[in-house]
Amino acid sequence: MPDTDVILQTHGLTKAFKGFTAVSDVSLSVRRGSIHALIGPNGAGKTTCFNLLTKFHAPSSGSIHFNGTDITALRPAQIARMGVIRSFQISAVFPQLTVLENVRIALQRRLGTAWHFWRGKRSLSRLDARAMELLDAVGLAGFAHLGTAELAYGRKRALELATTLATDPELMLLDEPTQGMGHEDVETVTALIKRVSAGRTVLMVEHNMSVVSSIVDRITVLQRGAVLAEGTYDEISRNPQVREAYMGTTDEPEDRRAATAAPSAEAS
Amino acid sequence: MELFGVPLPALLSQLLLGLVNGSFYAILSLGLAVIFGLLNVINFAHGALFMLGAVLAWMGLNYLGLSYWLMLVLAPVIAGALGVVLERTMLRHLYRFDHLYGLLLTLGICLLIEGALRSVYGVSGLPYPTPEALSGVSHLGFMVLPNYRAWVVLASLAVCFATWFMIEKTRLGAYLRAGTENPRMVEAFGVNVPLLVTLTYAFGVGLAALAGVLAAPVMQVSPLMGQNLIITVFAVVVIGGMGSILGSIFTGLGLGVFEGITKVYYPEASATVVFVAMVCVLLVRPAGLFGKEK
Amino acid sequence: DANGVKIGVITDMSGSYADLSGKGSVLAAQMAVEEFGGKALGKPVTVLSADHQNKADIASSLARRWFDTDGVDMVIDFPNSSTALAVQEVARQKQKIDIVSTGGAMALTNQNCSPTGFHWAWDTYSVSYPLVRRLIEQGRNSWYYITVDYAFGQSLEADFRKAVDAGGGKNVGSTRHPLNASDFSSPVVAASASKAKVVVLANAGNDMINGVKAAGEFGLIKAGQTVITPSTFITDLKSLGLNAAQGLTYVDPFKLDLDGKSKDFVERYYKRHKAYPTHGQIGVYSGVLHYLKAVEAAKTVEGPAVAEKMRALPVSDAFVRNGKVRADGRMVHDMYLAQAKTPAESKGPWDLVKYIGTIPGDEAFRPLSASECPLVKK
Amino acid sequence: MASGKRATCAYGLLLAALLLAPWLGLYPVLAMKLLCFALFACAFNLLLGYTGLVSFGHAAFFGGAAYACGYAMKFLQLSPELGVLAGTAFGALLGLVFGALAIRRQGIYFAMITLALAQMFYFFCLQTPATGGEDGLQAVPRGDLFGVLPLASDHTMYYIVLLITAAAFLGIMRIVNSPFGQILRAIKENEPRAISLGYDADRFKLLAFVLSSALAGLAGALKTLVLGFATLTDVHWMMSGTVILMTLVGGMGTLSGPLVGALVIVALENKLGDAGNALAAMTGIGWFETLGESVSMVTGLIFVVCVLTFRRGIMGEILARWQGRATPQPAVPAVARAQPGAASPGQG
Amino acid sequence: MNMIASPALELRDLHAWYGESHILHGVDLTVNPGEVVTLLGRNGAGRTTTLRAIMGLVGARKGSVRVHGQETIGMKTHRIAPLGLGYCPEERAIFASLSCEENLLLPPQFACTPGAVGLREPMTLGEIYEMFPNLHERRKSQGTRMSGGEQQMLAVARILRTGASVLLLDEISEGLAPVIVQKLAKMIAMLRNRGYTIVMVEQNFRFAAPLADRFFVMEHGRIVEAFAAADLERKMPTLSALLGV
Ligand SMILES: Nc1ncnc2c1ncn2[C@@H]1O[C@H](COP(=O)(O)OP(=O)(O)OP(=O)(O)O)[C@@H](O)[C@H]1O
Ligand SMILES: Nc1ncnc2c1ncn2[C@@H]1O[C@H](COP(=O)(O)OP(=O)(O)OP(=O)(O)O)[C@@H](O)[C@H]1O
Ligand SMILES: [Mg+2]
Ligand SMILES: [Mg+2]
Repeated sequence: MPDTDVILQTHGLTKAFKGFTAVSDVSLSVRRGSIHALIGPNGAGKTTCFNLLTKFHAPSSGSIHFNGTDITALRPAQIARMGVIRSFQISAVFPQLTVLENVRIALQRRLGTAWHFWRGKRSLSRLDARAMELLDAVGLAGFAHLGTAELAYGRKRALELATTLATDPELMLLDEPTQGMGHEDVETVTALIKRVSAGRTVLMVEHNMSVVSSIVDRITVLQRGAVLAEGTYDEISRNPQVREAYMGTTDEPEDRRAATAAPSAEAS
Repeated sequence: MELFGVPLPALLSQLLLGLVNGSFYAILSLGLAVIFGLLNVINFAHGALFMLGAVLAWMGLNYLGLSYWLMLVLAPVIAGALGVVLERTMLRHLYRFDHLYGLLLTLGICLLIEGALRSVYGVSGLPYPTPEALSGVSHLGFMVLPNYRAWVVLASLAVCFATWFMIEKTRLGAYLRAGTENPRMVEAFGVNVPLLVTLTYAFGVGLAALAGVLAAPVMQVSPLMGQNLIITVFAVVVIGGMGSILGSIFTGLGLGVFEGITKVYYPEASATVVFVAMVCVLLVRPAGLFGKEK
Repeated sequence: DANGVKIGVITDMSGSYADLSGKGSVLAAQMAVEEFGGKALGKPVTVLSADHQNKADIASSLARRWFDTDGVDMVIDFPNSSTALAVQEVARQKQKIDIVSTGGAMALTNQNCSPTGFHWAWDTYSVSYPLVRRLIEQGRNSWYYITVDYAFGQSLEADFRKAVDAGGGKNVGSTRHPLNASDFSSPVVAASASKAKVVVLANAGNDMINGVKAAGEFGLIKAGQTVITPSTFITDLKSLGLNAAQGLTYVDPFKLDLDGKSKDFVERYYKRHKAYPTHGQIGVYSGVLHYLKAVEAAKTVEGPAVAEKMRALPVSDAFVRNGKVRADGRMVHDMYLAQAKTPAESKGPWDLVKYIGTIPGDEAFRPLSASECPLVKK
Repeated sequence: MASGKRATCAYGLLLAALLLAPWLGLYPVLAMKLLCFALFACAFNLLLGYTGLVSFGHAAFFGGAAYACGYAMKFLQLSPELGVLAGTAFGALLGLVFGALAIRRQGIYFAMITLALAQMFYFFCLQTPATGGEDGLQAVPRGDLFGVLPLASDHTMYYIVLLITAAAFLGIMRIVNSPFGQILRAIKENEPRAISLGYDADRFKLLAFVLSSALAGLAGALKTLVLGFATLTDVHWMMSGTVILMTLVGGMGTLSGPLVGALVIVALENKLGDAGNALAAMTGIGWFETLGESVSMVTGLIFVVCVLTFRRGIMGEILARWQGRATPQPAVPAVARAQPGAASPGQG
Repeated sequence: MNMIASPALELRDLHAWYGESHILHGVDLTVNPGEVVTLLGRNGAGRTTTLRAIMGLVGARKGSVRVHGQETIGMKTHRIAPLGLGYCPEERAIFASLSCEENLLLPPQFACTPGAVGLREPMTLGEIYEMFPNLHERRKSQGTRMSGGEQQMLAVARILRTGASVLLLDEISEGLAPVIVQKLAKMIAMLRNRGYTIVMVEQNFRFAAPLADRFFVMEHGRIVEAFAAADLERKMPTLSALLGV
């Protein structure tokens, strides 16, 4: 396949923490415009992978290419400015700011005045319209002026998504976007992800197999830090190794539901 | 024989003297490291407690006629008891908050202890004689070394090693290390972690007081004696890597020697050399020489 | 003034100089007032006191407020040179009298001299030059310095070096150490290795004390080296203990047993303070007494007029006999070559010093001809 | 601050009071000193309250600038405005150096590194001849502002200082509410998230640090101009401790807290003796007379009491009452004790 | 063991809070000695919190928790375990700075005083290594350098050494390869045969189903369903409604 189709490519990505290898020799390639999922048992190294891709951790070895350029040496914020924006496994918002301000923080970057310490706050109000649009898209328009700390967990995740969208990322990295949500919310967010993925690429970690099976184009399975398998949902769910390591060895018709219930989403 | 323009004996003798200083650094930074490790508190009062140890030794001798050797045991115990009180009544209430508050509280305690002793004993200091048994000098060929200073090095090495052994090699030490990582879980195993925390603080404080007694015969016993030492010791702790036991011991001794070398070649810088070393280390290893990254 | 003459003692009550000035200075001022009869110009004399915490800003704002709103006419003591210089500036602006007793900075009567500012007990010149001359005469002609590494120590060492050069002696080396160093073994070992006949501890306070202790520990004096501690107060000897201090040589501005008057003062002072007066403290006494005499003579408390009388009148009291105040504000008086006694020689807890010579005032202080004070070059 | 009207009102009243102060018998030099320290505390609080960084080395900027200003005016014969500018620039420069070294570490590590750096600077000031060592840099002339307006009069000086501090205070308010300030708040609340949105947190913090040190420098330079000297006290670590105390007492992270804190602490340093004497006279207990000699003990006591009982500080408490906020929201403690295991940065 | 004197564990109207948030709203639960029970429920139902509340690891708790008849609600955390409780937390809590063996030796053994109910002869290191040969192999390696499965075994083995008779196991099968899960299942069965009382929290119904004597289902901080293993078949529809199993 032509190189331009690959938006993100890693070669031999490895991360060792004091001798413990959390990610080992992962070579990943994410196609432009696709929704790509990273799955695997707890502690498989999914979040660590995200941390490496966004340079929150420095890789022990290996390289990362984004749009053909080597970004292995860049700082996290630089990577973000190139259009790779991540969300966090545990909801990451700015709790003491209002909902609107949360989104505005993300929008502010394009204004180019982030360093202007002499300018008034009012100069930011022209971002409000766009911020409201985004909030509307995730169904939070009614909460715009509420303190973020007061939001319910599911709404915080929605807000996080809106904030991520506000930066207009080319590649979105979502770490368990539906974790901690009720059934209805899961469906809404799944639909939302599907909707916003138009024109972008999404790489997501997800334990919820119904979400994975419904929107994901391609799946990479990690186990003990290494790639175990890669393919479409159907390929993956038939792969005996994956079934042994992750989805379980139960009978065919049950496996989806079992997988849905099995792994706890609770992080450490 | 000369080395870079300095006669070798002079260099050797300064190195040896540096080691004596390093011993004090090592005990003090060890105490700080132990306290920081388990309580996450930077004990700003450490210098004041060091001074308290020395003053206690003086009080013991002058009011009760207690010998140096007795005070070497008693002073740390008394200071440790004070540590228990401080931890139980004050520090304990701050663990929930930012670590900064521990630093500020102990700074306040430091000012209180120093102020109180100053109003009683003034500042010009109290004389404390070298204990009889250690008063002579040894001729080492390249220098005369007062026996007392040799004793300081030996005693502090012994104390440091014993502490290291206790923390790295014993059951109690395992509780301590586990408690640093996850105190609640250790408690769930049935270990009385709050008590452990109290005792750890008391132990760290006791170490400071012990250093104080060791220092009494060589430094003037005065309420201000800890004030300037402590910030240097902070730098030692930062260089060693905060909370690292072995790091604080080696860095303490090493920096003492390093300072000794500086005194030979460029004495003007001897006050700042520790801080310069700190900056250099931080540039290369932000977590300190023996520290763990985040 | 309606409320009579007010004298303010600005001193260090809680810091490093508290023992050699502090409350003892306040007492000395009160004793001077009592001796003067408690009244000047027919009105009562009051003594105020305050702690400057060794901070120049506190000392100067205190002095300012005292001058401006509390009607204080004169301020005295200042053990710390930065506070002394800061207050001298304020006093100059307000045309009030300031007398520095415990502090020793040369600048006070040199480039920073003031028409209403006086320097009473000692200064760094007076404890170095005369001493060098005496010792070189005795054949102690090679000198080594252990110097605290800031202005005070540096200028002290420089003074000594010049004096040694002038007297035909030899400077064989020096070691610098930081302020409030806890360890003096290295400089002392270096000094011992230098085999110099005289080792000067060009430092003060706790540094000096720790230096002396180390010198004793490493056997300098036993090996025949003369250890000089220029800035020695009697409280330093007390806290060192004679075991460590014995044989120290220095210049003392005050001879405790000069005559009956001095002895009597010391005795009365001891009864009230439980300690002998340092030369800084008795300097406060002497300064206050002289000031009051000048006020009486001038028949006013106006600073310039009083200052003129202070310069005109001779100084004579329990502290000094034949003192005189020079144009630059320096009070010139005899100084004494002193040595710490051995424990065997000492007959009481405060019997610490023996005097081994007298340095006439004119020889003790820097000649006016060398002064940079603008008041002199008229 | 939500209750904007009331706050504006309060600040207006404060300004009016300050404008009239010299005519109401407030001693101008003391008032000026107070303003300088208030500015210093505000500068410190800009860093602490809005980035959560605790610098234990701010004395270096304050004192360094005080020396720089004094040196420029006394030895280079610069005019006051240039002297103050030189001081401010020096503070900023020193801040850049310190910040670049320290900003990579956080919390208590940051505090200790800044402390050690400041101590290094202290020894430098002690040893270099330019500062006059223990004597300090004395008799710095006030000079003529812009070469025309003589500042010798305390009243003229007072209004100039008031003008500058008020402007600086407004500046701080502006910084806090600027687009930059918004990013700072975001970084303080959730640094990994801010980074993931493309903001180089370290650089933002560094700029905040430099701004804070420049303002601390401004305060130090003004102090030299007002009092006419700069001494080692200004660079001693206790000065850093004092400014922390001011902020702590006043209320961290509140705009007005440092003003109140500075007032309390300066008054304490200057008036404790009087207060002690008054108490002694009132109660007849002679012990109170010695209070004036125990400033450092009283300071220590305030530290202990503040930390143990009212961590929000005076203004923090008042504001909390006003706004009826139920949940305490201390400025610094972003988190309680770090949960073990949850420390991986990706999950902040 | 201790005859029917009193239940091994008895919760009455247990409430628990994390800071401001009220998580448990009156949990009632009785576990008899020698029984294996399983707490089921969706994510966030409060099962972990129930176990933590038993150990006194929550912010605040109210109600009654009796261990072998002894009320513990007012006790400090470190006094609870010696009554014979062993808690294996969800996150395993293996200590990074300790080696495998040090981890194993970490929890103090409770003095098996004659009168003490609820305690049993602690397992020796030898017995444990016999049961988990993997641990013996890796006994010198750093705690966190072991694989997830090994860590999980270590976490369970660790509490067996103390002499506790009531084991609280939180999601021990979580994130483990099925092979290891099967091993753990065997281990639980064996412990049951040895007379241990076990409270398991499980998402993995398939793992828990064959092991437990009784099941409890939690929702929103309450027990909403309780039934014995015999009723399992009959209850399946309810369960799938409650859990989506
Ligand atoms: N900062 C760190 N230091 C040491 N080990 C770490 C660190 N961060 C993660 N690990 C370890 O790396 C492994 C992989 O963790 P990671 O968070 O990537 O798992 P995950 O696949 O995201 O799991 P989950 O599904 O539970 O979120 C785990 O064993 C974890 O303990
Ligand atoms: N430390 C905490 N502080 C505040 N809330 C918490 C804390 N721990 C858990 N909670 C909340 O308590 C509720 C119950 O959590 P608990 O961990 O008991 O659930 P669980 O049934 O064990 O689910 P899981 O499958 O996620 O393990 C959840 O809503 C969770 O968000
Ligand atoms: Mg994860
Ligand atoms: Mg759980």
